[in-house]
Amino acid sequence: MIVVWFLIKEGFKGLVRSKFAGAFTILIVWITLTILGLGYIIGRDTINAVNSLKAQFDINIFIRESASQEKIQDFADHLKALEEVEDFTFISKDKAAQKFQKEFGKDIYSVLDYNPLPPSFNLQLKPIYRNLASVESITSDLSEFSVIDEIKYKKNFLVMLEKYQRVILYIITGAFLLLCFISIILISNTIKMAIFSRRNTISTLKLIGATNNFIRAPFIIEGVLQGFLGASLASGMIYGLAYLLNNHLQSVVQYTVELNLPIFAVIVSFGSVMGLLGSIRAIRKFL
Amino acid sequence: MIVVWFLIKEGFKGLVRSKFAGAFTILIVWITLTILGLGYIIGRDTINAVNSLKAQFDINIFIRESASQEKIQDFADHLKALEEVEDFTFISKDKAAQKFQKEFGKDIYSVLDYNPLPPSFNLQLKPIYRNLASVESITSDLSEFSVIDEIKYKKNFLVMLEKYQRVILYIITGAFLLLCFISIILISNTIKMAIFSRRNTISTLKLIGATNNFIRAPFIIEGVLQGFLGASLASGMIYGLAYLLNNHLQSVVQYTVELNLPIFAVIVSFGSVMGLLGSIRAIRKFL
Amino acid sequence: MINFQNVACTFGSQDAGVKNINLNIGEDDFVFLVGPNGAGKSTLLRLIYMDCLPDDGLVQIKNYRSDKIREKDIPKLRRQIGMIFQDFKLLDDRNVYQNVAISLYISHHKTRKIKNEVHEKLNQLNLGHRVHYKPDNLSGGEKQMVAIARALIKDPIVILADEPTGDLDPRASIEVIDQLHKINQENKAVIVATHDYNLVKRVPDARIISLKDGQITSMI
Amino acid sequence: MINFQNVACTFGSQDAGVKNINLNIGEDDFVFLVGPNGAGKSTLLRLIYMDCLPDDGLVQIKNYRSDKIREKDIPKLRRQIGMIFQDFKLLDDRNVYQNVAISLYISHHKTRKIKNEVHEKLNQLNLGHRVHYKPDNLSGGEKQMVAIARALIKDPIVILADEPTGDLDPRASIEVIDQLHKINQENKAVIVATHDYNLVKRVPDARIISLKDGQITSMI
Ligand SMILES: Nc1ncnc2c1ncn2[C@@H]1O[C@H](COP(=O)(O)OP(=O)(O)OP(=O)(O)O)[C@@H](O)[C@H]1O
Ligand SMILES: Nc1ncnc2c1ncn2[C@@H]1O[C@H](COP(=O)(O)OP(=O)(O)OP(=O)(O)O)[C@@H](O)[C@H]1O
Ligand SMILES: [Mg+2]
Ligand SMILES: [Mg+2]
Repeated sequence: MIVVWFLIKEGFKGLVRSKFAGAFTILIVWITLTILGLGYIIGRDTINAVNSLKAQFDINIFIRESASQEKIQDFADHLKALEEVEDFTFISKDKAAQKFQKEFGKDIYSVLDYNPLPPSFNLQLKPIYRNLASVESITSDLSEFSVIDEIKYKKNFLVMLEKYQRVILYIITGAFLLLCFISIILISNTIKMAIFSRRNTISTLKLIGATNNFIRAPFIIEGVLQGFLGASLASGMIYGLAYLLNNHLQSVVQYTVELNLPIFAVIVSFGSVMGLLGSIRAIRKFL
Repeated sequence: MIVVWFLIKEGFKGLVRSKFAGAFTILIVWITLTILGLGYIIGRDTINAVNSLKAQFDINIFIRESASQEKIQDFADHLKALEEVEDFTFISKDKAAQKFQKEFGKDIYSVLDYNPLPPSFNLQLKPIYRNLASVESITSDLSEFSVIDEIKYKKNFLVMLEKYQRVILYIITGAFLLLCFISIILISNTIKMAIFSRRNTISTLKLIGATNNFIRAPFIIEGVLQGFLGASLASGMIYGLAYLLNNHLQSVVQYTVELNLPIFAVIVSFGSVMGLLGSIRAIRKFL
Repeated sequence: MINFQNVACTFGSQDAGVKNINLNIGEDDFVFLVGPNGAGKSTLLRLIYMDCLPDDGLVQIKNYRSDKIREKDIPKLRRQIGMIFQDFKLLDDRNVYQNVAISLYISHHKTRKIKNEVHEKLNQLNLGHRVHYKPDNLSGGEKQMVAIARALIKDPIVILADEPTGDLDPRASIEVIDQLHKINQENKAVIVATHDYNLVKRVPDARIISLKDGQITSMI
Repeated sequence: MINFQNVACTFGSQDAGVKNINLNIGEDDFVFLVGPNGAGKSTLLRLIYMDCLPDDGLVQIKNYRSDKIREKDIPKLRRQIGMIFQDFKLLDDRNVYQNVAISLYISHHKTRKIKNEVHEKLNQLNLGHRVHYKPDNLSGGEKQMVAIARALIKDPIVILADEPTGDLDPRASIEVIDQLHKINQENKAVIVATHDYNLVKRVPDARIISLKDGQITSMI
């Protein structure tokens, strides 16, 4: 017990003894995890932005002039029952006229004394069905209905979005994984470097009979502390940056960062675990 | 001269003597500059993507039914002369009918026996004028023309784009500058750390009468070499990644990275200069 | 207790280390290891605390055999040996007190006792006024004294002292050798590698082993 | 040539370093600095090569004055002094040859000459077979010899030797002291801090300066 207590104290003292090397480890963890955290937030928000763009995708279903009110109602009921449909609105002939006015700058009644525009449904699909395959199968199913004259949707928009969404998702995920990998490499090598600069201490301790565990314990405690401190600084930094953005730079960037506790918990745990594993791995090299 | 030659050789030998610390410096430069390079490319391409989105912005100018062919021609000439205009096309009544068919799924002639749609101009502005202020001033100027019935453009699209473009630009520039700053901190501290692990050599050299320049020169040469090697590895890595993406992952991400020599030249120079300045700064601490 | 059978340890070189060593040191022997520079004295001591293992032959200390010892038994062996290194091997980032105390923590002593013991030993070796100094701020002799204190404090079964008085003034040297002598009389083996024949004379009943070019040339 | 006027250098402590030092050493003096551990011998030498500057008083070596010397003149001074450090201060990442040669590069010798000179000096000091060894693989005495070689090779105007024979066997010690004596006879000052009275006896015409508790107690 007394030795355990001694080793814990040694771990804390190591923070000071390692001098520049220890401070450098903390700095590296700090910087790395700050980047990792910001990378995660930026990636998350970019993906969200793309998804909200995709939310603008809709399908227009034009109804035959001749369709009876009843048949239209039947069709609406069918739409309501569809698994894939998130929401839909009925655009009556009147509403279509308003839309015409917007698109072509003319009141249809000033040109004609009746309204030639057909009524239609505007349909939003659930996010997971907003892809070409689903849309095509749904529209081909719907076009069986006799009330329907024609179904229109922005196929190009969908194709483009699908393509870019995939690119963006791949790039962001790839970049994030790469960043994680690099962080791990960086932190563990920095710890190795810091321990390398004290290899004489290690070899002397071995020579005077210290067991590997006796030598290792303080270094590991020190590594965890460094990881913890670096990660805490990173959390503080991310919080600070987000606070700055949300409260003082709103007018400039008009972008709000949402933060929640789990992000910080993950960062601090990641830092500490990296400190733990990094120092275990590093010390093995010099034992 | 003999001493100069000796010091240069010492610089090269230092690469080996610094052992783990030197390899670590190279690793850090490598990783940092790879991230910096990829960051630059991603940032550049994102900005380009936003700009190409913005290229889709256009203005529709509806002409009065009553306007004479001549007046329309005059107006077209006016548009052609305008500084802000990049390109425009005339949409005749017939073309408008085709557009109607696309938008509303109906042949206008099947509804009416004449075409009530007005002719219009579709106008693209030069990129720098694709912002709300310019568009508003241009449209208000144009609306003076008597041939014009109404001018329509997607104001919301423009506003949104303008807002996001600014956000994206700020974020990318900010992130890139931050990355540069972090790289500098990281590289210079790593070099400091590597030199720190050889501070005994430095103090012994001082004690046996070496001048500061004598001590410094090999470290600086070593630093430049490390920076150069790390940057070369980073260049190779970026080239490799881009090659992989362009040649083998096309089917997955459908995104092509454009590389050119200046990028690599900048990376290698940056690495070498960082090695130079970093080692000058670091050695000063221990002299 | 310590037994060398035909031991060689030559670091892959023709003229380095030791060879053909046959040696038997009893539990209460006081041994002087003498010989010119590079004769192999330090190497012989390193073989005892198993910092190098023999290329050939067998070293046996109590029941630890160089051919069968497992990695994790080496610390156990070393904890029973008090070692004074020729180059001191002090821990630069710790002060004098900590340098000595760590020896006891490694052997699992009780904290309260550690504090008292360390201070007592440091006072006894005239280092009482240097307790909080880092090694870098000590004089050469003081450093050596700290190295000696670290070895003596842990109550080992054998003490290996490699040139323990090289930086000590004559009075301190005699004090150290007398202490080693006293420890030896408590039935602990002491092996001292030295060039100082005044020390050798000071312990009349000591065995003297002479080395030259890595081989034993005479043994009393 | 070397002049101390009322010098103190105490590292901010009551009982450390040296004080009240008045001393004059001529260009052809051979001086032994003796005294118990912690007396201040090394500190006095450090004052000469200006590794520490006096808190009080004035140290003057040739025309270098401790109160007026500029940072960039210190290397010039040190290049004229051959220093043998008590803890050797070899460069661990260089082999024996490089450790000695660097001394000449620092003094701007010609390369061809450097190679020959270094090998000659190493052979003379019986280190010929260790030219490519790193310090870590040398015996204690061999390390000390390398440190001596590095100081002697550069043809200085004064040699400061701090306990230069602590790890050497008696024959090597005598050889070293004889070499120092020879150098001294070429009108170069030599100052040797030592505990070994056999050495002192070996140079009958030497001055002996005794230090104790940081002060000079006797001077011949
Ligand atoms: N690790 C090593 N690798 C190669 N050679 C070595 C190594 N250690 C020692 N030697 C060589 O072996 C020889 C014996 O070394 P050792 O240190 O045992 O000598 P020693 O008797 O202690 O000498 P000294 O009195 O100078 O300390 C020396 O010539 C040395 O150069
Ligand atoms: N940098 C320092 N800071 C504080 N105290 C110091 C420092 N250097 C030396 N001392 C103290 O000053 C005293 C004189 O040291 P010095 O090294 O000059 O002794 P010395 O005569 O060379 O002894 P030795 O024979 O043991 O080498 C010692 O007690 C030492 O602890
Ligand atoms: Mg030895
Ligand atoms: Mg001294």
